[in-house]
Amino acid sequence: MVSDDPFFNSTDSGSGPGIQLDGRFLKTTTNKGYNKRAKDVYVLPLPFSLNSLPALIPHNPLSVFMYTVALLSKPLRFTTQKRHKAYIDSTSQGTPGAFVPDLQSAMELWQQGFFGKGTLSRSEPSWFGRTSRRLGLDGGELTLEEITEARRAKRRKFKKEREQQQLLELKQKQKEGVLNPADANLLDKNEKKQIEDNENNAADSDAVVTKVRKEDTDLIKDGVIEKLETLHLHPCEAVFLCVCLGVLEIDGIETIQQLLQTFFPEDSDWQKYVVYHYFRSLGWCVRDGIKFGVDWLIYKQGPPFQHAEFAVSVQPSSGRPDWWWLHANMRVVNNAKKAMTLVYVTKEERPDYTKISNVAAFRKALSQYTVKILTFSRFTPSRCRD
Amino acid sequence: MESDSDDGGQDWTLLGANVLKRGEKDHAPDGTVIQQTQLQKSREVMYTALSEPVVISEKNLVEADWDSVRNIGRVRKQKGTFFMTMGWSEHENVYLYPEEVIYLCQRGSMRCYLNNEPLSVEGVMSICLKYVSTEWYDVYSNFKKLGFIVRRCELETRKVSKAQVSTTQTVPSQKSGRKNDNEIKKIKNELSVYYPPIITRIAWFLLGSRFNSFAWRPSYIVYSTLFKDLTAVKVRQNIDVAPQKERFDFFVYKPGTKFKKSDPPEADYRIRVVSADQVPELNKIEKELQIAQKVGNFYKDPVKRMRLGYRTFIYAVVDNGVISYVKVTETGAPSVY
Amino acid sequence: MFTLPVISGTVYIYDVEVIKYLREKYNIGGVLSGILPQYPQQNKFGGLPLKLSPEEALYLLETNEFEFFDDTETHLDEYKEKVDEDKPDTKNGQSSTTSNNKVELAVLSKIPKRSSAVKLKEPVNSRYAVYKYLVQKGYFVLPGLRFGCHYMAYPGDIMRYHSHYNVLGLDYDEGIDLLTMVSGGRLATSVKKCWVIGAKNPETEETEAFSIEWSGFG
Amino acid sequence: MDTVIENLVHQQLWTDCKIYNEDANLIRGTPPRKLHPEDAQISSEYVLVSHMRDSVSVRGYTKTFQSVHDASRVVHAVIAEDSTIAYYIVYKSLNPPRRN
Repeated sequence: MVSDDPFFNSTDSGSGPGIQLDGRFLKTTTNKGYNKRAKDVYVLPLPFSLNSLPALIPHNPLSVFMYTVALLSKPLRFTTQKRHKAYIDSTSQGTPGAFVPDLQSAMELWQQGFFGKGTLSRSEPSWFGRTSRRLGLDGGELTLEEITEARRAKRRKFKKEREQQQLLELKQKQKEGVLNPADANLLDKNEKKQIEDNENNAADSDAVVTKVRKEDTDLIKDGVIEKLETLHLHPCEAVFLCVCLGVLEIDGIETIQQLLQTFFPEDSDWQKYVVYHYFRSLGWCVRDGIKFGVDWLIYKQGPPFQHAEFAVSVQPSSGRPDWWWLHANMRVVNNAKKAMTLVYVTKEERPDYTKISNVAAFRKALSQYTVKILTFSRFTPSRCRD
Repeated sequence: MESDSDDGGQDWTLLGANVLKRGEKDHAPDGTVIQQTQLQKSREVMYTALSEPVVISEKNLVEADWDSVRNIGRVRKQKGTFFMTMGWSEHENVYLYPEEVIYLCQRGSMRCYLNNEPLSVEGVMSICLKYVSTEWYDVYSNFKKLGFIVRRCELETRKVSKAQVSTTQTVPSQKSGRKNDNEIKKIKNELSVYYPPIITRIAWFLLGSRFNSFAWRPSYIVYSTLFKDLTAVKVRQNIDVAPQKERFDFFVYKPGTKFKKSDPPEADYRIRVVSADQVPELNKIEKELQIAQKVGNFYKDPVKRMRLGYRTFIYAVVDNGVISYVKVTETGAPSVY
Repeated sequence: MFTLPVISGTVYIYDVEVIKYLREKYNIGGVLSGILPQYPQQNKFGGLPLKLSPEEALYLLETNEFEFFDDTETHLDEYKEKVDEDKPDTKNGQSSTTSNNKVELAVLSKIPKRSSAVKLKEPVNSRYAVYKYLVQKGYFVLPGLRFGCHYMAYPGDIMRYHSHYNVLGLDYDEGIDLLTMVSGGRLATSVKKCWVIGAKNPETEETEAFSIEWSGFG
Repeated sequence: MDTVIENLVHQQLWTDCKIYNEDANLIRGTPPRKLHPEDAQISSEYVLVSHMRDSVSVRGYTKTFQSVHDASRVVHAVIAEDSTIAYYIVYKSLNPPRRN
């Protein structure tokens, strides 16, 4: 079931260490290796650096002295944080949020707390490397998308082989004269399909990766691929980075009020942010849940480390979802070993943005909101008898 | 595939064999004789099984009278093991709720009389289902068929408060009471509304407009401090209303439970029967949570702790005779740092 | 013409011949809600009576082949009459059954009196149109709550075939949240079914349906 | 729609993608492989674009299919707030699920 689910290749589960890869690819990223690498790359939980202390060696008095001095003086010294730059795309039809064009900034925001999403990738911005490799311009490590594609190709191959096997069996039956009408029908269909498949072989999946299209040549200018991809920040991510961490500047946005009006026009947008902020402030990693039909996915650390543990749907305090919807979601989410979680925001209206003139006011407004967290899971009496 | 194991379409040719074994189903009808024969065979087994008359020896038969004033059944003479877990005693009589009457009659274990005339199963249902809803009966009999002990909560109301107190004590943490207290405090912290320390609040007041982020300190040495400064939204605390007017519909006990009607143990599951149209509103759910089962949650791992939650109960959602059980758990997110 | 008993708006059928007829002629399976006395300790195989959903009952009503009567009234009347006949026995408290060693319990009541004005539970309007659409196309239809939909549609008898569709019955203009489409489509595809939304077009009175599956990319 | 075209071309590797009907939010383009295993060959497809905030209705789909009168299916692209695009295939009336 698990390996058969087409969605198990999605961002969330596919990128985790638990992915079931086929031998060849597995070697480059075994579970342990992947985790180790992940630990090296994704050191910071937020794009916010700490004041580090010198090493403490207890039996060396000098070290102890230096440590103490540092400990006492550091908190008083200012650490300036790197400020990333983003813009709002006013031309695209209503894609909310902000875009970070600078590749370095994009990588840092992704690696330090998993903010944003490559506009042409499933998560981490990897389009440039992927495309370069596809067009034979560069090498490097395989990306998530490529691994997934390889697995899908393998499954297609497996299916084709199985079809062939079925065909052989049917032919055998035909020889023995025990073919029933349905089988005969199937045999006919299969044979036709085989012929078609052979004809279409040129266009088949495995071939597609190496084919260069007109669309591709348009991209190459002076032998270099145009950098098409940017990092897209969800409105909630943008506000969190801007207001709470102060590490993001958005072109054309001067005040918090303006920011909130742009990004959270509806009560429901604000409610989503309340929940986002709740989990982020407790150190959890929060990412968009669209792949699972929910608002947020909650990770303990982040996508490279483990699967999301909770799939969160944000509900207004008067929310009454219907049971059908809830059951569909429970199944989707439980199949991926996540808990279906409804987070009720206990006050519905968004605050009056015109009164939020500074960070303190923003915090005050935010602390007026509380949440109630309920998980829903299917219970099967016959499996809970002892 | 998980999907078909409980979707209601059983292949009746498996009846009596190994019920757990799953039938091989086909993708779609293809007009072949083989499929037709197979289908006809399955159907015949079903029709035959349904047509078999319910026969029981007179010796084991329980008899009861329908009390059409109180709309309950009065047992004539207690027989067999049913009454260890069913019904209740009152003035030396044993009484049964309508769902219990239907269940025993459908099962072929009891005959019910109305004005001294024996009722057929159809007669029993036609009378009893006036006093309990079909959903109510479906849930009751579903658990009974699986061997669970099912009690209406109103029977056990007096015992509830006592049982609830004991939950916190039966938690398998015997190391030390002190640690236990700490853990409870920790959980309470997760639930309580966050009030930043006074110095922080003064700093925000003075510097709030000058520092353009929640990270107001000049620098941080550890992330936990930063996360603490980011905190603004908290879990709403439960308003613990004392009077327990609310009660669940059924208490359910696992099949092996040593059960005594006069002193029922803590139920394994608390069940509320609801119809399939909409999930109850939050304030209704919160009321249920107040009388829900408390969970002794002492996991260190934040994920495990959040998964297990603090209290839990079960909604039995009934959609035209198909029951879906949904476990609701209240929880809060512990800090990861 | 068949006459079917109704208790509190729900149709319960005790006659195996009727069950057979409904299944084989109308593709209506109902739900076996009772206990199979031969195997009382399981819930995979149900026993009599067979319970019909409001959709199924209304569909049968529309065929003009079925009539419905109030089962409770019938029974109460029947026993009232009996009591009137032999009053002295009332307080005796002893059964008047013959003391055979074995007794049959599931004796059906005598031919019931028809009471014409019996109220059936009504199905949700928008859903019923879609239910009818499926049944008329020859599908077996089961309630789909556990699978997150209104109906599950089987291409043939549910005891032999897997279901093909998870169906939602909507109003023609009823908006479905796209997140709902994501989970519905995703769920159906992962168990090799199609997610279907259907509604009756109020202008043409025709029911329209669309099947949705995950694309396999993206 | 530009977002979806860009995504189809550069992430999903479709070809010849262009706007087919601006008012109906429809794009036309050719995928790199067959969309359904039982297709005879790769053919050009219609892509309906919506945002996560929109909703679908049976009337809406009926309208969409009226704009692509010759087709029995449409690819539905849904743009999420985080700019993920999810693609679904919508068929007119009942379309049996894939066997494998």
